[in-house]
Amino acid sequence: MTGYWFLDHLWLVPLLPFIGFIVTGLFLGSSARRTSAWTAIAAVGLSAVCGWGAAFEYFSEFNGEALVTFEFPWIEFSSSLTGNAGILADRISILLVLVVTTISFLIHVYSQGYMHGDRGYRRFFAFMNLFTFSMLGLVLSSSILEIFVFWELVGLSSFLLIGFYWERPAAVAACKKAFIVTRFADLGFLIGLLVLSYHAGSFDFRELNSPDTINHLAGITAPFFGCSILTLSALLVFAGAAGKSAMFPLHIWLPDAMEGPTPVSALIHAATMVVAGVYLVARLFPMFSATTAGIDLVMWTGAFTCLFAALIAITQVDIKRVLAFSTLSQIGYMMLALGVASMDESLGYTASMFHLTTHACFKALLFLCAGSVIHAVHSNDVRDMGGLRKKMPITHFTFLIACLAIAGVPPLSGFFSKDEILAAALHSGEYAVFAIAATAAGLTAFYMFRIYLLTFWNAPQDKQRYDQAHESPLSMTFPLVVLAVPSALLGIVPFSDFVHISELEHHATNWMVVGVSTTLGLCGIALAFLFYFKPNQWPARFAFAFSGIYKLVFRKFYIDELYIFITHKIIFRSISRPLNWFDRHIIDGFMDLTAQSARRLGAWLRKTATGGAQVYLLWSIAGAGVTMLALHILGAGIVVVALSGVGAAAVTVFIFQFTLQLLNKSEPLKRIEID
Amino acid sequence: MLENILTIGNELGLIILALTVLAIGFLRKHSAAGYLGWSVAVAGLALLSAWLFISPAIDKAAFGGVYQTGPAPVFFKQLFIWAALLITMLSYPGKQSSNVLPYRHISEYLGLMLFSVSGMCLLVSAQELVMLYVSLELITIPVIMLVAFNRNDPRSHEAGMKYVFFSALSSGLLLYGFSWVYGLTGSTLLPEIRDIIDSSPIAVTALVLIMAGVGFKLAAVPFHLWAPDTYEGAPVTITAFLSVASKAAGFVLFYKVVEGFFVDTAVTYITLTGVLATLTMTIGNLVAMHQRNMKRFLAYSSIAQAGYVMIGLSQPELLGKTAVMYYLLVYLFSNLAAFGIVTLVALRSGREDMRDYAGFSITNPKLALVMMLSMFSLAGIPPLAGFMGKFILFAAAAQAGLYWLVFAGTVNAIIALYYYLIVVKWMYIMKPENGKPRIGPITTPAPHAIVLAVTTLAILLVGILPIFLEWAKSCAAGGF
Amino acid sequence: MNSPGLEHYLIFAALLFCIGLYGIVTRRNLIGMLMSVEIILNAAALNFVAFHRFKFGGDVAGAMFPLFIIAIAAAEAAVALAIILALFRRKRNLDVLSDNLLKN
Amino acid sequence: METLIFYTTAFFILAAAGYVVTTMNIFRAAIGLTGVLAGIAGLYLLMNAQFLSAVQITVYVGGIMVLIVFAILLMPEASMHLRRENPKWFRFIGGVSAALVFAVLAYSITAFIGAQDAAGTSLEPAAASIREIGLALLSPGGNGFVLPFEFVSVVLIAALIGATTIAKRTPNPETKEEQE
Repeated sequence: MTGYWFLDHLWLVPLLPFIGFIVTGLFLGSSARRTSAWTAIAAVGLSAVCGWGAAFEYFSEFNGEALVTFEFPWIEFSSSLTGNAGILADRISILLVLVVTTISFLIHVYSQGYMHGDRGYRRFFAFMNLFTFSMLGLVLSSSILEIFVFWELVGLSSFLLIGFYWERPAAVAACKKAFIVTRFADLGFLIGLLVLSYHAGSFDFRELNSPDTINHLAGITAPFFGCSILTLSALLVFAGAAGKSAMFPLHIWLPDAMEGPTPVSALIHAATMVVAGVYLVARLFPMFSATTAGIDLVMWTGAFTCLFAALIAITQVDIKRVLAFSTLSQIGYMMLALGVASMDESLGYTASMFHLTTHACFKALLFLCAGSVIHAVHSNDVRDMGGLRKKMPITHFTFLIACLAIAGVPPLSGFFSKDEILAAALHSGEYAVFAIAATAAGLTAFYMFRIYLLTFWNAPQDKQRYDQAHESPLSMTFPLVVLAVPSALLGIVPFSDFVHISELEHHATNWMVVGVSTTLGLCGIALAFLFYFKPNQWPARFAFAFSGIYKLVFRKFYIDELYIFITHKIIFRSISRPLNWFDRHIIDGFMDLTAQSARRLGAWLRKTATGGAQVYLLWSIAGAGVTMLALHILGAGIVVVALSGVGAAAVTVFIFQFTLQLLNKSEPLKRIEID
Repeated sequence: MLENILTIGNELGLIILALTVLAIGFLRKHSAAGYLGWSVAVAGLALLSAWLFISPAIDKAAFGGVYQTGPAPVFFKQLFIWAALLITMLSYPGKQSSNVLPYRHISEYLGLMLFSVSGMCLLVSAQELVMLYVSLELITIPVIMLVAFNRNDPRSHEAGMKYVFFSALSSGLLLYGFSWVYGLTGSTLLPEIRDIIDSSPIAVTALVLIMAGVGFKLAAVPFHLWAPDTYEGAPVTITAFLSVASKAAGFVLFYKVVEGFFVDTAVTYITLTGVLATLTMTIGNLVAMHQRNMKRFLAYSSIAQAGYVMIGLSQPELLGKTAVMYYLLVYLFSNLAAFGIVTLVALRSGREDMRDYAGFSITNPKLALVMMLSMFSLAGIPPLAGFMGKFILFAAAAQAGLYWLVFAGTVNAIIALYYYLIVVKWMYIMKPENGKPRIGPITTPAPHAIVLAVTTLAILLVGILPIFLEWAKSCAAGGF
Repeated sequence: MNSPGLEHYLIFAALLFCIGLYGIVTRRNLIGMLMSVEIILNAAALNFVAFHRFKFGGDVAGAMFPLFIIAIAAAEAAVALAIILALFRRKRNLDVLSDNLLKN
Repeated sequence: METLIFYTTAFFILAAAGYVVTTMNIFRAAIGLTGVLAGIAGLYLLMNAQFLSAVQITVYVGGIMVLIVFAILLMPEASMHLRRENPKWFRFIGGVSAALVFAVLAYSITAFIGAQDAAGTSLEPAAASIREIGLALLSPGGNGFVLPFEFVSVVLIAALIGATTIAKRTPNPETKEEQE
């Protein structure tokens, strides 16, 4: 109990959207469209009010303390290990509450107009409230077990929302892909969580982050790989974080997730859920920073994804996919920033959280603008747009602000947060990372202005679409204008005074960083203007001259193809098919290893044994006999090696077969064309 | 003597209930006899469950120690009685005659099921090999006949045939193993055997023989092959009974004769159970992916689920036992919700194929929602009950340092997620051929509706409310 | 020749047990399979009696177990034969492998 | 003398059992099984278990065997001659599995007996009298078997009810199946 109303009632923040979900989802009929929308909006709006109230109280009175304002024992494993569920208020959780509630509220308002006339209107708002609830639960979780539950719950609501247009096969494939790829990553998280909590003797974040626990964990050697328990669990937990935040190579689900409605992309796949991985690393930052391998992995994964995704973004023609790759790249920035930070030199930590906040604003804004454009021209393809600035002035203006912000043009918000990251990278002495980040900054400016110019300038490409285009209704433009304000001005807030993990030294502004990043950004913008301001031959000529590289980049470095090659050609032919055959024949019939050819064997098996009770009996008796013999002659050790080898092989084979199925069902690659 | 008889009141009650229901069956000429028998069974089971609740769960022996009750036995008895109660309600004799369920002989059907449940209750309390054997047969023999009960379906007899030979072979192996246990220890009392038995070669042989016998009951690989055929051919409610109650009884048997006897041969024991768990869940999951008959699909799914539970068996500490018991509780509700839907659909439309479920969410949105929840719970999606169950199982294995087993379990959970989503896909996404769903709107009779409501509530709440885990844990602490 | 001891009976029972196992997987006739099951059960019963006779004479359980085995074998045989009879009415033969409806 | 009886009976039983699992005539197999069961009753006598021996003869040979023979006679056209046998490879694998199990069992038994001899445990030849068996069967104490004894009766009732329900001839199964 803190004695402050909003902090004491912080549990209201997640609870309100949950009530909204229950009401809209269960109690309102599908005909109550208007009521359901306003219920949902009111629930999130009230939650935002509570969030802001709590933030005001927290930052004015408790700056720095980690408060648990509500807690109850949930699972008692043993007398020494109890899983509590609670509400944790500290700097970053309050920050994230602000970001999530505010942006979620604006996007709810926007959706009220955007989803107008959609069949699943009520369902949409119910799911959006469910998501908001889960996300708020995630950021406010006080224990790692609780965060895992909400972690899966945001995955589930993301699954439901990506597959919102379930009539479309692509949407179905995408939602399954997203769900299952992230679940794969969560496997690491779950094991990491078990290892961590068992050895630390607690699930509570305050315990896990305490120096004593960290030292204790660092002192235990893991049973395999020879590293410490601390490193092992950090790596495993990071696998989960990388999956949710779509870090390379687990990024494959995010671009496909754009099949969901645009407000969903804005809320879940740009502003909130995808940064959960960053949040998790930040949440366990003391733990991560204590292990070199863990923090380096965070840094290099972030840096690589940052550059890799920016390169791909250049070539995409679907406006939402460009934004998706841009999101990947920006989250890479945040990871990178965490990776270069340490407990002594925590500028990167602050920078990461700062970038998370500004990015949430301008990326949500970009998506909402894109949604507004898509709403107007009924196409995702930038080649169908062009010249829209006169038709859609508000959208155009807000999109421009967001583009300038993400490109890092001073004095907009993105400039400050990105500079802080670059400065942190430079200070930490990781010059290669600095170079990558700076390059990516230039690329960002280029591809953002590329789609900006192609959409709003250039010549109208499709006369018919151009003619029917019009500005969106007030419910959609209002959130755009509101979001444009923080996108432009957030940089002025003295962010590091609010969010930091250890006392920051105040560096003098590093003019070198400012110069480099601004120059690169402006160069990128200039190049984009050169190519795309008016229809011209430059891009085609450029693409022609570098066609090999261009194609390579366009096809996303052939990653999908590589997966297909490995899975389809190698795995399927030589491993999966026999496995399938095994399922169909051996389990049911009986195998004869001495048969001359597979064909004869198949025909022969059909004749002799199909569904026969005796074959089953024989199989069982032989199994028992072999087990007995093996236990006696070889001893238990060898049996475990042999049998678990068989099991592991089966599991591995299955994973590949399964990946293959996923890829076969996901959308085929887009046309290779030059815009 | 009177005290002895009062102690076994639970089993006696079940037997008297079974005989009453059978006696009502003699009034077959009256049209209401079926309803009467059914109502008596439901009321009786509910009373027995309530009685178990109010009677204090304390260690109590009868008949000179061959019969023992206590917290853990009461937990399992409650589990069996709940399963029987829910399945009896699912077997509600509706107005129309159906060829899916044997309603013409509802009294025999319910009577046999109650006999089987009494055997399960006896098994939990048995502390002696002869009694264990007798109770095992009391479980199995009625179930064999229930599997073969549906005279209108030729598959039913074939399923019964497969089941009878497998159970005969399994009890043969088990008995032969028992004879060696007796030869090693000179006693048939379980506590004495536990103290005496060592890890000589013949004990290892006996371990494998007994494990084979128990493996049949659990449908553990490689003794699982009967399960899919039997599950598919049996009347659908009996499939539910087999996959929930009979399987739980298998775990009790495991604790009594495998864990109880051989846990000291530690390496062999952990190795065997761990490997068996891995193989069982992997093979169950891999084959389940290819199934399109709902009953067969649920059969392989329940093989895989048993594999998960066996993870808990390889951790002989308290947490392992808690995890097993808690998971069985979770599994009871999750699986019965799925079977409730499948029963209802099979009963009303005669459809068992997964492909027939295309468009199910349009014609029956509520039933589809329940089915989806149960699939998600079986797949282990938080915060549904199934997730918490799996989490505790994995935590138990991690505590024992069996990280490879945790890994195998989590990988399998993802595989499972994939095929449970296939069902959801058919219900929610696939368009029916000709645009007309094969399964029309289904009116749910009150007993079915109650079962579905109860199981759905349990799926939603068992994982979240700490009380259920507490209960499982306090019961597990008592031991068998 | 020394007089038959425990080991003779045990080995003999093991042989009988394995003959039963062999029978249950090779007899295609359902009744034949049932007979093999009876052989297996008898092997187990014999083991009990042998242990009782040669090792634990004071403990009556060894002599008791076979009684229960016999009683339950009777029940099992009755059930199995009922199912076999019902199956026979449909298939008109007793071949375990013919006309399987349940497979894959 | 005892040795001679043992070996003769054992050989006879094994031969009869082998005949049961290999003969092509199911009726002869039933006779073989009767021989096996009777032979085992003889072994029980040899081990001083007279009561068990009597039960074996009355219940097994007099009850179960009669049931089996009845069943065979009820289904004459399909059961007298087994036209089809399992293919050779199948029988071979069955034989190998059984032999494997026997090998392991024999090894274990040898080890068991060896350990016994090494420990010097004296084997006390003894057997329970009919009186002891009867008392134990109805005694409710720790060494008694009254509980399983009573529950066996439940098993028998269940088997009885179930078997009659299943084996009962349906009014007209053929037409019923066609109606489906």
